[in-house]
Amino acid sequence: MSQTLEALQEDIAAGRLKTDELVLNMGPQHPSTHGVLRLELVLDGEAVVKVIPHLGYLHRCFEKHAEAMTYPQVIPYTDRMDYLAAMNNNHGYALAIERLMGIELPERVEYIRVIMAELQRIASHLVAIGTFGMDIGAFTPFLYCFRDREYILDIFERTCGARLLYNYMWVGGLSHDVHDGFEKDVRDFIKRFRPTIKEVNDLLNYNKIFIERTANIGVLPVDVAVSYGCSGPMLRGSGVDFDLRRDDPYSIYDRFDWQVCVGKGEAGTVGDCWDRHMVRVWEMEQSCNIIEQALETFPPGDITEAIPKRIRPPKGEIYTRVENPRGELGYYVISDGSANPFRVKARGPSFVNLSVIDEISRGHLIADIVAILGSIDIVLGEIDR
Amino acid sequence: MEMTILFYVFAALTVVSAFVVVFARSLIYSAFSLLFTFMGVAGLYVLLSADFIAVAQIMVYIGGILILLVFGVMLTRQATDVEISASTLRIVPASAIVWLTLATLILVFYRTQWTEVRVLPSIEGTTMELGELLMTTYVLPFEVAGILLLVTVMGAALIARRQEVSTDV
Amino acid sequence: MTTYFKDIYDGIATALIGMKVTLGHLFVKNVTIQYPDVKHVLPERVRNRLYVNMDDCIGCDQCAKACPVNCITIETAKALPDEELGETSTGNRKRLWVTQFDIDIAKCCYCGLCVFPCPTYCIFMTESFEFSEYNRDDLIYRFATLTPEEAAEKKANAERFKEEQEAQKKAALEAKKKAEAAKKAAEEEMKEEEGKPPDAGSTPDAGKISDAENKSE
Amino acid sequence: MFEIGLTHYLIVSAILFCLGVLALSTRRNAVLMLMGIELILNSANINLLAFSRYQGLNLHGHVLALFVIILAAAEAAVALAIVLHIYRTHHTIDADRINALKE
Amino acid sequence: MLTEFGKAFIFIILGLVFVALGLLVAKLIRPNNPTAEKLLPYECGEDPIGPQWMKFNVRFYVVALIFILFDVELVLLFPWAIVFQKIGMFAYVAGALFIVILFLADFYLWAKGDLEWVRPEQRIPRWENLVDHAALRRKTDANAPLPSADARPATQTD
Amino acid sequence: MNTKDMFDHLAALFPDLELQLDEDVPCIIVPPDAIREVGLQLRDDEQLLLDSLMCLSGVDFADGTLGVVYHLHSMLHNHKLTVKVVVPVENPHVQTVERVWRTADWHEREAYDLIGVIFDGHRDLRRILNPYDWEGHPLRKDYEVPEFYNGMKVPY
Amino acid sequence: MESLLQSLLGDNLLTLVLYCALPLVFLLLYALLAILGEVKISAFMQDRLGPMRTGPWGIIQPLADVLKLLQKEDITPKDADKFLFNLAPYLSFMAAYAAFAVIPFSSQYVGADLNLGAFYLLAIGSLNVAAIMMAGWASHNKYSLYGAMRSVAQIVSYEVPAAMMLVIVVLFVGSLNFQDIITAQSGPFWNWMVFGGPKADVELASGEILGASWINLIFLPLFLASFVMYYITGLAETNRTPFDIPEAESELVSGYHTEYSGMKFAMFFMSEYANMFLVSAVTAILFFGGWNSPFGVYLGDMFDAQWLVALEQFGWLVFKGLFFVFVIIWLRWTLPRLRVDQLMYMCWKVLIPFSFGIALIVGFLVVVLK
Amino acid sequence: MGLLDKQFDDGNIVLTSLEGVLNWARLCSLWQMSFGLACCAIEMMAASASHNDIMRFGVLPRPSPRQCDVMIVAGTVTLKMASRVKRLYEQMAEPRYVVSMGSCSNCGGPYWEHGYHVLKGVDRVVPVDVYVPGCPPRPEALLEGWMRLQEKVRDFSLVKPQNGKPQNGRA
Ligand code: SF4
Ligand code: SF4
Ligand code: SF4
Repeated sequence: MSQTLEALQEDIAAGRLKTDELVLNMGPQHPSTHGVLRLELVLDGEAVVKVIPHLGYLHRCFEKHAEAMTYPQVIPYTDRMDYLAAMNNNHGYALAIERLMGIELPERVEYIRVIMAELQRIASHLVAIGTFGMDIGAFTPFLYCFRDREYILDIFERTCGARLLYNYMWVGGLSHDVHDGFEKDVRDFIKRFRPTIKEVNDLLNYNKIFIERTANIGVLPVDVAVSYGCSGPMLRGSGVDFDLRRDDPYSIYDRFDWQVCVGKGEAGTVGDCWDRHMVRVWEMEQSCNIIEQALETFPPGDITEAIPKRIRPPKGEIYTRVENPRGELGYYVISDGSANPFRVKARGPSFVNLSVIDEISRGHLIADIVAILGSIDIVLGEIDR
Repeated sequence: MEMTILFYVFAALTVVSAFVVVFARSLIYSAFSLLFTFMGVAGLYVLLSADFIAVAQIMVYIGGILILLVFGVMLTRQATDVEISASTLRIVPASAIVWLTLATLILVFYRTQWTEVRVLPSIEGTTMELGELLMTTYVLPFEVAGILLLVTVMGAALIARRQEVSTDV
Repeated sequence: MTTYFKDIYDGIATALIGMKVTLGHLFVKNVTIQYPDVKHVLPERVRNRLYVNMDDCIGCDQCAKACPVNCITIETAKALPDEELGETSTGNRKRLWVTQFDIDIAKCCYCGLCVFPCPTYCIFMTESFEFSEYNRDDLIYRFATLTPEEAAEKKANAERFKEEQEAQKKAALEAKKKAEAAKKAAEEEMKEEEGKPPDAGSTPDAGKISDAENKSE
Repeated sequence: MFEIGLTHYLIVSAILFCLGVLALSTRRNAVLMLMGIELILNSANINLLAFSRYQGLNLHGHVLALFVIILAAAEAAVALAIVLHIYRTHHTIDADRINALKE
Repeated sequence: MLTEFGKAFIFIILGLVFVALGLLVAKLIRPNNPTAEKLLPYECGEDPIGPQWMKFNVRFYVVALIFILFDVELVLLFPWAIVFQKIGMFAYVAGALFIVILFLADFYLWAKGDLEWVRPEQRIPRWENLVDHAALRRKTDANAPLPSADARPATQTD
Repeated sequence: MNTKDMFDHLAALFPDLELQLDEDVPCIIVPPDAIREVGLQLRDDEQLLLDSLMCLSGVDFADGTLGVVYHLHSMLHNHKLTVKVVVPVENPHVQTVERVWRTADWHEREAYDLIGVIFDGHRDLRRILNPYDWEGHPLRKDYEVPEFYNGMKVPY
Repeated sequence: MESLLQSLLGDNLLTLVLYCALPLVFLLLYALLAILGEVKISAFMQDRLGPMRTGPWGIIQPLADVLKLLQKEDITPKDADKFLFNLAPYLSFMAAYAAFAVIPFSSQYVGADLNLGAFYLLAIGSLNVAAIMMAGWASHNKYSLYGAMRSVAQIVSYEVPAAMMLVIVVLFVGSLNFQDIITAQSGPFWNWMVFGGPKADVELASGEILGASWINLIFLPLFLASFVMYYITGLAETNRTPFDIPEAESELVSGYHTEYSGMKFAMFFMSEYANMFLVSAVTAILFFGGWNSPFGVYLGDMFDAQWLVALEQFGWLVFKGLFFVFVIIWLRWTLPRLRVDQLMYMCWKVLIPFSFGIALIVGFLVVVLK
Repeated sequence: MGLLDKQFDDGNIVLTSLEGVLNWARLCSLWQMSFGLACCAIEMMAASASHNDIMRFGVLPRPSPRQCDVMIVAGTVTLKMASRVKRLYEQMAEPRYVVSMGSCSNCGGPYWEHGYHVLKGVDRVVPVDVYVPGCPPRPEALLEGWMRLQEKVRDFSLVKPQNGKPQNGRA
């Protein structure tokens, strides 16, 4: 919960705030705010009394752009929302429009989408894990994570030509079929990648210092998480067994056998930073499982057959959500029957997850704020849109 | 010869920085110039062949007391007392008395015929002998000092703790 | 008490495990690609700087319409009936002079949306990504092959032709009222093909014309 | 003046002592007063060591000086703890103001 | 010649001279172009809020306070350490006593919590509503019966 | 439960309120000054238990009305509901649900920032994405981009 | 060494200054090497290459860095306390360099052969504390001040266990002089402190080694533990990972030197690296026999060339020192960092009690066994 | 007034070789301010990660602008952020350089038309030395831009320019 200045003054008047408290700025240029977030920390000594997030330093007017574009043209902009998980963003948007238009997708498209989405999830989690380690002061795991992420990007690049922002999943299909040797590339990657998980576990996740820094920090109880609408690893870290891929199934996730990872409080309390972090680590393995299963039954086919010539959804509205690496990404699309969407609202998981930071960081030290922020794993592009 | 020069260097360092300590406008300047006073005094100790005491001086005064003083200055700093309020009223009589004392002292020192018994400490340095003295003649004070410090730790911690309880909650 | 010692033990043990990992990497071959000397092999689908093969461009403006960022500016002038522009390699007949074809590569978001609708496959993404500039204006790529004078001329021609036709039309209108409806429809069709009417206000920047050629090595 | 003798040290220590006293008597900031005390203790130590060097006090002077240092540290610790205490309760460490507050 | 301390003194002077030289050379080369904005304190690009002065964390102070006493004790331990072999058991006992006293001091501080960093009570936020958390956690077990209504926590509205 | 059932349930609970059911979308339309009451009921009712507000969006319907759309979900029952509030553009006051679902706090700030819906009772209704001194509500259909902001030219 | 210089230049002040400036030369070279080492080692540990384009394999990168820093503008922020802001780097480097006075680089070279070398080292370290405080205060920046306070509290706290480790070694050797401490460990490497201290001179063939060494076997774990602890305190005193919270990028931007730029920053940088070597060298001196060759013999002895012996000894010390510097770097790129309260916990509740315990035991054993 | 503040009317051998050495040192040790704004920042990170390793060029990321030489503006500069970018630039010690990475900071990129809250090019607030195109530029593209910047630094001259072009590295 953020507070206005008046509220602060109110607090002072009520004696809750001692006048000699200090306001420290973290960001917008700060190594650990993961971009251009600004946190105003009200400190008492080293302890945090209040965290006041200031957003909008990366407000790029996505929703305005969406209204000015035709339906396919919006897709590159969805890429740029959560730029660490561009595939998943595409996926959600394409899904929304497809549902609005009632398009049935070919099998192969669904398979490719799932594989790509899961690869992207791994890539995104790798960044999250690496930067979290960096926040705690370990630089090396970050580079190991980035190294492996690079292999995923190579696969993406071979398939669709771009490294970061793909514009790959189109309404009704994909921009390209996968490249030759895709299956082998992915298998190779997974083979190469599994040991890295162990390595990062050794180097970082089970390191005593790391555990000390993250266990019992920023505990997010279930009720708060639900009320704040937290989702993804944030919610699962608190022990809630909820994953949209299973509980609100889309695409073909219901065909695969995998597990929803939840925080168990192994190192401290359920819902602390360590749990959130580890949920990501475990999810990477689950993603590998999904990908492997998908590759087993990878069907042939044409990926462009369902792409409509003209994309003009009928008048109507829809809210679809998909499980992004960061949580529930929802698109609320209103169509007025024209070629441009009437309104697109994106409900970004980071936006919602970040709103809880004030609740869970009070009473912690500055160093813990860094840990908490890192464990929320925000992407500013999606928060500010 | 070198001794003479060094003596004047250290003496000057000591006296000048001590002046700054007393007359500096800002408290933090006083505190930091105390650093140089202590260093000068340590230098004088060395010239007096008290090597152990000199090093102890640096360690305790600079490493400990000075830091504590600086922390104290920071802790109690308020927007208003960057400039220290010195009651001007008192300066005149006080300094008059002090300067008078100083003059008297210096006069006395000059007048006194000191019989200089120069006992140069051994080349080995003083630490060994000091240790022996501590372990023999002064063993009781040595232990008492230990107890004293224990009590001080307890006392200081107690005072510091108590006020925390009284104001923080 | 046991936790106290266990914590100390864990601290030391896990630190040693970590040290083992990093020490091991000291002897692992590094993955660095030494960029200017060694280059990453780019896959064929790679999406970097756009290139337009002007020989094939029919000036249909499809690419500019598809572009979400509007960074393609195309201006065309209708060719005179007696001018033969030739055919594209895909066999489409060219009917328009492309007087201006600018891509502001600085604005482009490399989405590739412009590539798909092109009927002659003449706009495509190349492998070249190394084109940093000291000056932002150098990032505007002008693909039109005509010199400014030529372009002006073509435009004037088209203008004149249009006027003539208009005049003809008027005359015809007066003369033949019968076929009015049919003729008008035909006329309309013509206009539509013409695309945007040429904007006389903007003339292409002189001296930049051949840049695009020079740059795409 | 070239041969440095006892007198020189004594004079330095006298000046230091007087400056300490001056700090004590004119400045009313508790921390600064503490600094004054440190100056005085230092001057005393100079004397002790000077005497042990020139007056045959020998290493006993050193031991004494050592204890003085110890005492100074203990004194500083306690005094600053008290200063802290006063500051937290009175929000000032000006001796005059504290007196005024007491009344 | 100077004593060994004299040499140490030369080291000190040399250290100063080196810095002075370095800065001098830099001064000869470097540009100097202060502007108002450049001279503002750095605060992540924001306008500095409030006083640059912060409330000082008392814990640092207490640490210094405790340290100074340990420091002094260490000063006393050094002479002891070099002579005790000469004197033997008696000296050992004297010194050991001293160390034990130190031990006690440390232990006292430990027991009394003076060494704990001030960590204000970590407030675990609560936002009660009717969600049954236990059920949420057990959700995978589809057959688990929902808890009855009265088992739920009280509603908090505002 | 589908939307129809929920509507019936709510209509029975709040006979005084003019709840409407929009069969097309489908959603329940709630008067702006009752949303909080209804929201509490939606959240806490045994059968509804819509404890999670997935999304709250402000919409400019371009016909002189603004709307706020609430997408609700129940973690336990795993059902969803869409609730709408429609207000005239001249007087865009809606009750806040910030204290019903905490996540509404930022969402409402965003709707206020971009669309200009004013949420009565919100404790901290500031702009969230645009700078605090920004003028206008950019997602209104009639929004015009300012020429300058703080001395910086805005258009290209 | 001194006599050599004297014979060359005569017995005057210049000789002495030159004599004292030798470590400065070494320090400069070392700093260049260490900076390069830091980036290169970290790079290799992370599957990278590190600087490659400045000279072959980037070996003159540090030189370029230094030259670049010379050209950087020197900013003194408006609100900063100009005098103290400028003074702090002087003090910081001075403290670092003054400590080098007592480091014996060989049996024939030690800057100032103080009888209370170990004690002097501790004391001079506190000047650094004052410098950091000064820098933090004078910068008038929140991050700086926070960084400085943390740094000071950290260094000051860890001084206690560090001093206790010194006391332990001194207890055993009975002298504060570093040369004495090293000489006591002379002979092959099993005489080093970390392996339980000097063994009685037993002929290898006589089979009495075991008999004479059981004492050392008792000491071995004690000294091993003290070595580890001393090294940990050393890390803390140099603000290196995992104790780098004063400079923690992710929290405090760059700690007390946030506002420093150009050459002044370089000076802090230098003194940090100097302190790193200092800690490593002292570790080597206290526990790893200082300049003693691990084999107990010197090439120079064979040729009867004292200068060669001196050089060898210098080489061994530097080698050992650099090895420990390497370990510091290695640790830095391996471990995450502790939080400020955990740091204090570690110091006051782990290291200090342990060090007291070890001191008591070692003292007892020394009295009983020797 | 240091040497770098001065401008000489004509150079001599000493000056040019000194200048050469100084320029070399500067270009080999361009320390980067770790400062990412948006998607491009990820590619900037990728450029310093193992595969591309920008450190090969002697780049060291420093968190404080006081110790940096180059600011890489990687990402979308919004109006809210623009003043901060400007301030950070101002707070860097001279000589300082700016690399604009990606379409957004070059000219607003994909947001140039409808982005009411996007600054259309960072060159409106700070002087840019090198524009790296791309959205996002590949890490290699950033490296190439970096080399262009190095060339620019190499050409810096203490001798008064004849053609009146402004000197780089100065505001
Ligand atoms: S790649 Fe995308 S942004 Fe670039 S010109 Fe083509 S359509 Fe436009
Ligand atoms: S779509 Fe192709 S042919 Fe048409 S204008 Fe563009 S480049 Fe030319
Ligand atoms: S240029 Fe492209 S990749 Fe870079 S910040 Fe802008 S939108 Fe993102």
